[in-house]
Amino acid sequence: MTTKVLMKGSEAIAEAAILSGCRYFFGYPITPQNEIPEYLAKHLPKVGGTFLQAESEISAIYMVLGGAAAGARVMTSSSSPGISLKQEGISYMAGAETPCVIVNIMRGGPGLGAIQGAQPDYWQATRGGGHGDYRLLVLAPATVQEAVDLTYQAFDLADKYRNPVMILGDGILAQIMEPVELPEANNQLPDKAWAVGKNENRPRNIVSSSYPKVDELEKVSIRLHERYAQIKKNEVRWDSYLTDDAEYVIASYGSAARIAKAAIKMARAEGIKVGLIRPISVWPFPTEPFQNIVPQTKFFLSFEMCTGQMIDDVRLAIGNERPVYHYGRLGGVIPLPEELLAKIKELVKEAK
Amino acid sequence: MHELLLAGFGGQGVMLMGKILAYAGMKEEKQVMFIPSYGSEMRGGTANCSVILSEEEIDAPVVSKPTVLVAMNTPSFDKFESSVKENGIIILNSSLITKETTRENVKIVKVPASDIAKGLGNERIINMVLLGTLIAVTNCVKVGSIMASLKEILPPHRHNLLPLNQKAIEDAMSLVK
Amino acid sequence: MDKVSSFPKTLVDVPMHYCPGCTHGIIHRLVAEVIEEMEIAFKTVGIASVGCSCFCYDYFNFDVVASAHGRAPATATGVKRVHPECLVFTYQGDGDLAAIGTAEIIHAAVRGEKISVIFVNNGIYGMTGGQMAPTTLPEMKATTSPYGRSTALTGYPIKMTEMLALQDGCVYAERTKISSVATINKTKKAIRKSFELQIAGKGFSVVEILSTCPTNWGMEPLESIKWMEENLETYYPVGLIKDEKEVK
Amino acid sequence: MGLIKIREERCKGCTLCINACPKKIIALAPYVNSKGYNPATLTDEKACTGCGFCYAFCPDICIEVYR
Repeated sequence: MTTKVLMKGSEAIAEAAILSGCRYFFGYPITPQNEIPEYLAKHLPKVGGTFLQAESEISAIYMVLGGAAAGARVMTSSSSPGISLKQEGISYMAGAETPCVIVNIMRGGPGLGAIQGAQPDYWQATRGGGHGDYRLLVLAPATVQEAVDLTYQAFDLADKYRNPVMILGDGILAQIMEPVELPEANNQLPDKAWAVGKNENRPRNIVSSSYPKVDELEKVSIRLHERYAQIKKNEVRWDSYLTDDAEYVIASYGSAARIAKAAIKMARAEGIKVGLIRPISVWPFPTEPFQNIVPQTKFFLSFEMCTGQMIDDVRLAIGNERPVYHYGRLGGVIPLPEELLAKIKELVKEAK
Repeated sequence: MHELLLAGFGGQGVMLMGKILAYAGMKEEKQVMFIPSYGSEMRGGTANCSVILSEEEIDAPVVSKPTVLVAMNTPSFDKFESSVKENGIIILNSSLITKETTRENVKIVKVPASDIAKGLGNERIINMVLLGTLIAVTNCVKVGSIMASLKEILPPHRHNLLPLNQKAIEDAMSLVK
Repeated sequence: MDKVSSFPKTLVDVPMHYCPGCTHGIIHRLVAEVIEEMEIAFKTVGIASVGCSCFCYDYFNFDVVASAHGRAPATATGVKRVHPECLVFTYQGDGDLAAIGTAEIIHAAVRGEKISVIFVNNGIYGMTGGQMAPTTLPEMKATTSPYGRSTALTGYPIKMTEMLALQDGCVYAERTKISSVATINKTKKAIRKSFELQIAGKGFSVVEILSTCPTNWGMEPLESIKWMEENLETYYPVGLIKDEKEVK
Repeated sequence: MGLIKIREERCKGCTLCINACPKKIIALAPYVNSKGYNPATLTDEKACTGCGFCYAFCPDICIEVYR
């Protein structure tokens, strides 16, 4: 039996990375995710790994590219403005088909914004983020336990699809402490015949996103998109809460989904039949559960800590079949369950 | 469900107090969550954290209306007094907070925590004094779980402080009873 | 008669895309020959950057990672940290290393990153079409300094190798040029020394090679070599800048 | 006593080898290769010492040296 330990979300992510076989971390400080690099600076050397603080986020992501190209399990983490700086390298990594795990602990924006937890980077994360026609596999944990489990799996997924995987959290997830069960250490890392390094008996390996010939690049793009189709087929993750008889459905992910759950309990106590669909993989987006629930649903409410970004995906999923509303607080203000309850009641009243 | 808000100024051991409570709750197989407040400034100003102890799954990672407020200094009291749930409890460090509450529907527990800590020879253990008061008033966790948690959380070179911490907690508890 | 010099095995036998008279080809060959002579191709990883030399991965017959503009030293860091037993070098031009990649190169030197840097300096952006580089000389014409580089407007040429040599983590820095058989041989020796220092576990080293850009300078290849010696070299004197013996 | 062989298809006619040759026995051919360059050719086989200067200076590495 595994015992539970009380861990901060950010530290739990860092520990899960180590357990998953990650031995290299390159990063640059930014609040509210500093506990991830701090934890790894302390613990990676103990397992023969390397923690290196780069001179910038840009440099850090290219160190990740180098480490990944060399065949290692590599991670970086940052928060919104830092992730923006990393986008150039993330695009290169997607193009060069190099696996890595990128943690984005979102904060309020735009610009320097504020360090409190928010969800304003959904578009950036789910639409690729950088230049070029690519996607990241994006996982959005809501609890510390889920952060552990998804980070642990993220490295396998990155290797499986040779694509960067993003863990999309927020300041709340990174800062709260909850009991977690840690998985067992993974000692069987996959062979990477395509990686660079010592090479006695194989042809040279080139890791590059440079394809100067248009027909060649078109082929690569098609191959990447076939892979994204595989990811869409295999890796859609979501959870639901009280949807069986729901007449109103809230769409919410990450920390916001927990607040939604509390509001749903309050609403149910008042006899309002409201449920929750919580995307865990925000890319690929769980389209089906939304489509399937349309017949019984009067309206959808996308509850996000931003002005409404995931709402686009909800609309894409259900078409014009039902109204889709949004509620959220901005700038790092944490919405309270009572506020959401009030919004639900207001919309229910209008719907009648 | 206990939703605790612990507030003081940096250096009063607010965060440690919260972590011990969460840890003790976990030992008792309760659902627990520790929520620190974090600001741009690393030091100074008020420090506060929330702890949720529950028999059921914890949903929202936010405590807007605490069932119990532990206020270690006047600014904390001023800031959070009004947020306490109806029929909730405010435990205040009466060595530093001399004003009276304006709330009518809360229970006030006054503890001269700074003076008790001074009397025990170490001003830094006011958090333990208030922790003792808190568990005596609310029964949110058992004192045994607190002591076991303290031992695990404190680094070994601080274990010499365990007896003093225990005494602070027990003295505070006996004052309530 | 015996064949005494021919195409090195450490290069792929394909035509290079460089303009006629561009010395990148010579420098590629020198790097490849040193690797062949040291018998280390099996453990060499080159890092390509962006600029005319970004396609060097087509020519070097060993593992290569292509990085982005200016980021080669960071990518080299990632590779070297995972495979410390490998010879890792970056191949960068002056537009790449001295402008967009200034932070990456300086901090690789600061960390004493155990990599070698082949820095080809011709004072201009080649691939993008002859724009002004930070290394462009005062009054020198480029497509973005059509009246000649104005120091009042854009400042002065940057001396990267001197700056790198100042860092404690840098064990060896030398500037050479491609202008004669003698200077070509000197350049090869410098590359070899840099690689040997890395294999010996010493720190960061850089070989800056003054080169030409006949196309964007608007000159015949021979004329451009003369121009390089009479102009570029006066600003960037060749010679040893920091020797490993100076490192305590 | 030496010899050079020039892969004329690879030559871009940059003339760097012509300048490097101490015997001045390399010149551009009057004809062009498939790329359209006048390639370098050896004009006096007997005079070649196989010194390799042309090889050293050839950016397209299209010269083989025999001695």
